[in-house]
Amino acid sequence: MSEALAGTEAERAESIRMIRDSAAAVAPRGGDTKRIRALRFQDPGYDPAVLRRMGELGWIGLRAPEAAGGAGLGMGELCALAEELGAGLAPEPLIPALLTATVLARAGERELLPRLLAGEIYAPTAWQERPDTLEVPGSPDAPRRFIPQAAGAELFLLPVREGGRIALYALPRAGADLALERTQDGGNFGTLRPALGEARRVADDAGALLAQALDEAALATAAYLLGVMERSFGLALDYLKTRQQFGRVIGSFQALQHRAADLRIQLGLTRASVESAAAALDAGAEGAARRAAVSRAKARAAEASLLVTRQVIQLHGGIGYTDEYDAGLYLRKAMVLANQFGSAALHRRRFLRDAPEGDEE
Amino acid sequence: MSEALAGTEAERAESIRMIRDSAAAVAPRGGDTKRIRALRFQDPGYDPAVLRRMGELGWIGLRAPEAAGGAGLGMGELCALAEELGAGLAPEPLIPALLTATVLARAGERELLPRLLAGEIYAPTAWQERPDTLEVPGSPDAPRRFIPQAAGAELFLLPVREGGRIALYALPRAGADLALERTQDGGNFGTLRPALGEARRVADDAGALLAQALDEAALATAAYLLGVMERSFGLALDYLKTRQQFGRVIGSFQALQHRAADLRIQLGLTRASVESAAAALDAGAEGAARRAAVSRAKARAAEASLLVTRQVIQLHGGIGYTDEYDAGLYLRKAMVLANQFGSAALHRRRFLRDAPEGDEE
Amino acid sequence: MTAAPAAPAEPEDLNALDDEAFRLHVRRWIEANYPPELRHPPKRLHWKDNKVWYFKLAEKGWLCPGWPKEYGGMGLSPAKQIIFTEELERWGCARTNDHGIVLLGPLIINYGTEEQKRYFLPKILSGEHIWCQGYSEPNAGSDLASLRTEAVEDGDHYVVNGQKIWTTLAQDANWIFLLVRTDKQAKKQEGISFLLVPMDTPGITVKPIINLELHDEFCEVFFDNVRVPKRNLVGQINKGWDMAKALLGFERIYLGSPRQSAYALKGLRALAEHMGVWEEPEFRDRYARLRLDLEDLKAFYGVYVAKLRRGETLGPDVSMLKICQTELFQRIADAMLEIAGENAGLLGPIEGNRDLNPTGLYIQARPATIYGGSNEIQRNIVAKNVLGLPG
Amino acid sequence: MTAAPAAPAEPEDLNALDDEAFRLHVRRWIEANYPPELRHPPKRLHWKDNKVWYFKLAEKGWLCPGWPKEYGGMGLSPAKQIIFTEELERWGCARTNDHGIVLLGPLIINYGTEEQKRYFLPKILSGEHIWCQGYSEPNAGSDLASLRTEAVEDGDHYVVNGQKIWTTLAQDANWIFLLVRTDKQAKKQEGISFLLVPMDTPGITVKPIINLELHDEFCEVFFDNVRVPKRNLVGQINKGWDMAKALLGFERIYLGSPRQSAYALKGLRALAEHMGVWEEPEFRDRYARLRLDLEDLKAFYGVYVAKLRRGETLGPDVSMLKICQTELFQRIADAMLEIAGENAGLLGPIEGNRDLNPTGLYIQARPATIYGGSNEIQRNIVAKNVLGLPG
Repeated sequence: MSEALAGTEAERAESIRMIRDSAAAVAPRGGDTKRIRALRFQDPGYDPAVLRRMGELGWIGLRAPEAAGGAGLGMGELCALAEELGAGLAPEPLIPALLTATVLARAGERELLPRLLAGEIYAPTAWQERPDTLEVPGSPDAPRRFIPQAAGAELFLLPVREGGRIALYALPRAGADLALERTQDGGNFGTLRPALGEARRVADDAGALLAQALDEAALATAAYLLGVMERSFGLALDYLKTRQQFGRVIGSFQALQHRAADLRIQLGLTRASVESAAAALDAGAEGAARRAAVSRAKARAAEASLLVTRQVIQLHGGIGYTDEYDAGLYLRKAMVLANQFGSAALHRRRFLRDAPEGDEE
Repeated sequence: MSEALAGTEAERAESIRMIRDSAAAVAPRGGDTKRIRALRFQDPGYDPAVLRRMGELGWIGLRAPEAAGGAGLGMGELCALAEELGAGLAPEPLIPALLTATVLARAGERELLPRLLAGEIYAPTAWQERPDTLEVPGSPDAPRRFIPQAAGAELFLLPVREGGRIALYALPRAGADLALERTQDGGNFGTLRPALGEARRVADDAGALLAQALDEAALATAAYLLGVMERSFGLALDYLKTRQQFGRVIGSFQALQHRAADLRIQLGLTRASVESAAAALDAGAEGAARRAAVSRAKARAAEASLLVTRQVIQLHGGIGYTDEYDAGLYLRKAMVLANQFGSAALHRRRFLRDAPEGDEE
Repeated sequence: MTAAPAAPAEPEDLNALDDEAFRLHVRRWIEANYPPELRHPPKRLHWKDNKVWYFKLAEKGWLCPGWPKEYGGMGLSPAKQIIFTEELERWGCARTNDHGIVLLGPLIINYGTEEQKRYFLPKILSGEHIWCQGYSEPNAGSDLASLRTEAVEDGDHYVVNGQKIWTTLAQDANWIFLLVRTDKQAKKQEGISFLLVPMDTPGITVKPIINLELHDEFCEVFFDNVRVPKRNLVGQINKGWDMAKALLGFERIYLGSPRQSAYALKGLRALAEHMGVWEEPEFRDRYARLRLDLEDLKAFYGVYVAKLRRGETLGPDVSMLKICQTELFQRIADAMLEIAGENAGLLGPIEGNRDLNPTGLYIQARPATIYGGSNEIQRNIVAKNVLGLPG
Repeated sequence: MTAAPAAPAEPEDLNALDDEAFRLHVRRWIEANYPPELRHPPKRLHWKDNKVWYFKLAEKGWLCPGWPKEYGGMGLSPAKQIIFTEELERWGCARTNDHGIVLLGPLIINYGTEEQKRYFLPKILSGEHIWCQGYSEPNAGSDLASLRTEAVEDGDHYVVNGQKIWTTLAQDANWIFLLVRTDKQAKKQEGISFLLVPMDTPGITVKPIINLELHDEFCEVFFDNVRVPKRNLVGQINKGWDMAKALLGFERIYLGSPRQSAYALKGLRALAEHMGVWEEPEFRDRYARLRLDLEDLKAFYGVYVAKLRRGETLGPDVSMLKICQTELFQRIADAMLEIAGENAGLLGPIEGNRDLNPTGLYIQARPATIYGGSNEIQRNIVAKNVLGLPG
């Protein structure tokens, strides 16, 4: 997983272009907010048929090795896909589904995997015991929190520390002690009180695999946020070009122009950050360098996406504050994802710890 | 010193107005940069005759009790005076001279005091052993640093810890081990290696008085910076109203208008902060509340003065970067004073430690 | 300031009390009478929920602090009005449906006919008339020159056609006061008049707008050949905007009141403690900056309060307060979101605890820089009317 | 990247080396040949101080990386030119008096006559002609439309009158290339021509400007009836600005090079260690933000380098790099000043240590957002030419 992907620069670029094209078919860029709105604030918060379609397209297995039935593609492809889904605000929990599938595939599990890859079963990994962390204590009985779109889960993957290792258990939703809370974007978080008696062990030693996959999920989330920012900004740009005030198009006011320029710069920095981090991982970066690349991108995307989505409200004025207008959908999505898989503060700290210092970094 | 000043609100306002008027005669607001320039980068860095004139006007003894030959005025008056001097960029070390005079007057010293109050002798207090501190360790032999305009000193007041107390010694300049460094504003800092053999003890237990006077100096410095900011901003405002580009007065460009508005807000906040702190001290605030008020004002003035003076350079474009133009004089003065008597970071920390929390603060 | 001692008798003249005594007197009554379950409502309350408080105030005679006594108001000085408001804010009292009290009442008192005064003022005091304000339009938010809703003379009526938007709590109101265009030839803010219209007049449609708080605080109001008797015109024809503007001045200082930011900062502290970052030095530095900003905002606000106390009128520089206050409020809310971890995605408060509601506050803070004249407009005002920069 | 191994023979074609090999090759030579006492000069050097380096580059044949080989240049690809520049910056090499190399040479190569090429190019390569650039004027900084220095025909000469400003190192130069107005009727950037003028022509006066670094890097140059032979016109008359602009494009990426900020960040770290705040969490969070900004700037810069490498031309969006780089540089310098305590007031470095020079850097950082097109102008460009906003 930390080995460099094969292929020339041009071949990689073509592969990434293809994944973007296929994404557009399922989640058109900002084009289907009617679907998004129809799914909000009711269970499961997304369309299971669309998640299955994502499975059919090979997206859930995008990072799983080909030998395990996955596509064996790189972070470049995953980030491109996540960005497109973000631009389309797709509420389907692709990143959590992919996290579970990737870990199981790399751990050699083959029994559940086919149905997970196909999107037939949504099985989020219930790893998180407190907010704003990337660590997996694996306590046998601590509640697992912030499980994305848990209302649609059929199964939970449960990491449990056994001796020095993290084992993985599969726990069926049925009968599980699960509490749901609504999220700003209309989806939900689950809190699961584990009951290992009902669970089945599916992997013995997956701690390192899980840590690695969590980092990949963090980077994919950064890419998703990049898509969110871009469409949100696009909305504002359209508005600036059409809305009239004081007899002029408001986009001709220099103060708004400069603010728009600053937001555009944040988009440029975020894209450069995410894409260079993905390229570093695909080039085989390991250990501290890998973590630093991910943290850099996630820290940027978290801050920039909140900044851009809220500035977009401001650039719209009153209408931006109505629920009917789409600007709020992007704001809410950024609120849900900015701190998922680590807040900007967490990633800044981790970056400073892990990033190499000096002239040649 | 921590007792409330007498007088109604209107009487205080009138007293403050009078001190402003008398200041204008000695240091006209931004009106005499020729004098300022002539004194730069040569010793002693200011005009001793002007310091004597300040003494004659009662400014050095402004905070000294009337019984000691001082004026016994409040921090409101001192801040108004310091603000005017800042607006006029006066290089004379009034605040350090006043610091020494105030401490000695309050400590009951009467021998040196008359000449200090008259401005005949400049005797800065050499209290500082490391950068960015308000603490007075009083080590007998540690070098005393950052002594303002030390090139003009005839005498140094030296705090020395003896047992649990801070005693004060007067050390003649002649023969003292003094090194001078030029400062950005054309003045100088001295580093003094104390030699107590040459010194004479002038007070026994002045630790608390000194701490209190250092706080007053910090607040006066904030007021001086307020004056610096105001004149600097005034320069930019004039420029914005006259300079043409692209066939328009540049002050009509909205991005510059909004930036000017933001700087004006910083001026408003700084003035409110300094004046309310002075009023709190004059109303008898003590201990933690007194320190918090001072720290609030100094933190604001330090940050805002650096921000304003550098933004003023930017608003001018190329000409702002020439030494011939006055904008640089304000920038350099802010550089010298922003961190004197504590940086913004130091004062933020102290504020958080000392300020009361809660609804009624 | 200490806790209030036992209640003395109601003083004859509240204006005669010194400020501290007045403050304590008001505080005591509010604490004793305000419905506890309505403290710090996360959203603007509808009439059905806040009328109990409206009637309590009315019964006490404290509904209209700014109105002269002869019209049933408290006749308070501006300084005392500010204290009164500060005390309401301090206790987290809900705003009532107060457009009749704050805006229409003073307008009628200043510009209305005797008949209008006699008819309308008592009905505001009794709660019989609940007013809403029809100023903003879809293409005239911060730009009144573009006002398009028009009133055309037809005998002893005006016929009104057009649309208003951002009409606060229009669904609760039974009357609306309107700015309408009565002269299409006039330029800029000229040719605008001030009309009073019962909401049950045929041709009026109210459509609530769901905002980002998922709340229907604002409405669109449509006018389709709505006939309004000419006697419902207030003041001179074509001078409506001048009157309306004259009354906005005093309102502006409220938009700069530090109380909203102070409340938010308490929330930030509570959240930081909950999240376990309260003792972290990175957080403390950020918190210190926000607290210092708040304290300086209080001092800055104090400058304007002192002006009012001295009987001075407030100039355009009061716009600076609004900018400071609203942007500080947002920065505090932003900080809350950033330290909240995954809770930043919750629709409701953390663990159902209303004091731990980062997302509610984050969303609530958004419009602060938009309403009451956007901060872009406020900065234009500072640049042009305070700094004298050209057009 | 690792240290350079033992030096191989000079390769025939530097363009044929892969990027890494090229970089190491250049680095090795620079490290072996650059005068150590000139590393990271705090101010722009004058000719008397930097000519030793100019001649070393000339002797090696590396003076003009971008010129075609046939004219004595290195003929490097854009990608390799960037690496070459990065290596110079990495080692802290002083900029030479390079206006002839960077700006005039390419202009003559593209637009000059054969005679001009034969006469001027060799004299740049030999160091005989040291050029300065006369574009800016007191009332035409970022606004070339207002250019007023005029050239009037008089037989086979032009007669030049007017004034240039911000002319870098004019006191060191013996030639100046000028933009002059040759058609007063023409609008905007039309009617401007490009002239080459020996500095010793009668009527030219050079007046150095002392800047805030107390350094005379820039000059004013006055022209009083200066007679210039017509053969010194480059390109078509009245088309001077088009030519000059065409050459600015490639320069713009250098203004966005992260090296300046990287160097400043090292200085911040050294200062933080000296001041004892390096381990303080408040400082570390701030430092982490600046480092992340730097790393993302590097990635952003990499996007544009990759474009050049693919042979694409850079659009107006490269303005974003300049904004990012210069403002990051300033934020780092600001942070240095803020943690420096009273040292923030020193005229020189702390304890004479050139690596601890917060005030030098703070002042040096000021013009970064002004020169090369102020950041206000850059934001206008982004708004209009990248985002397509009107007006």
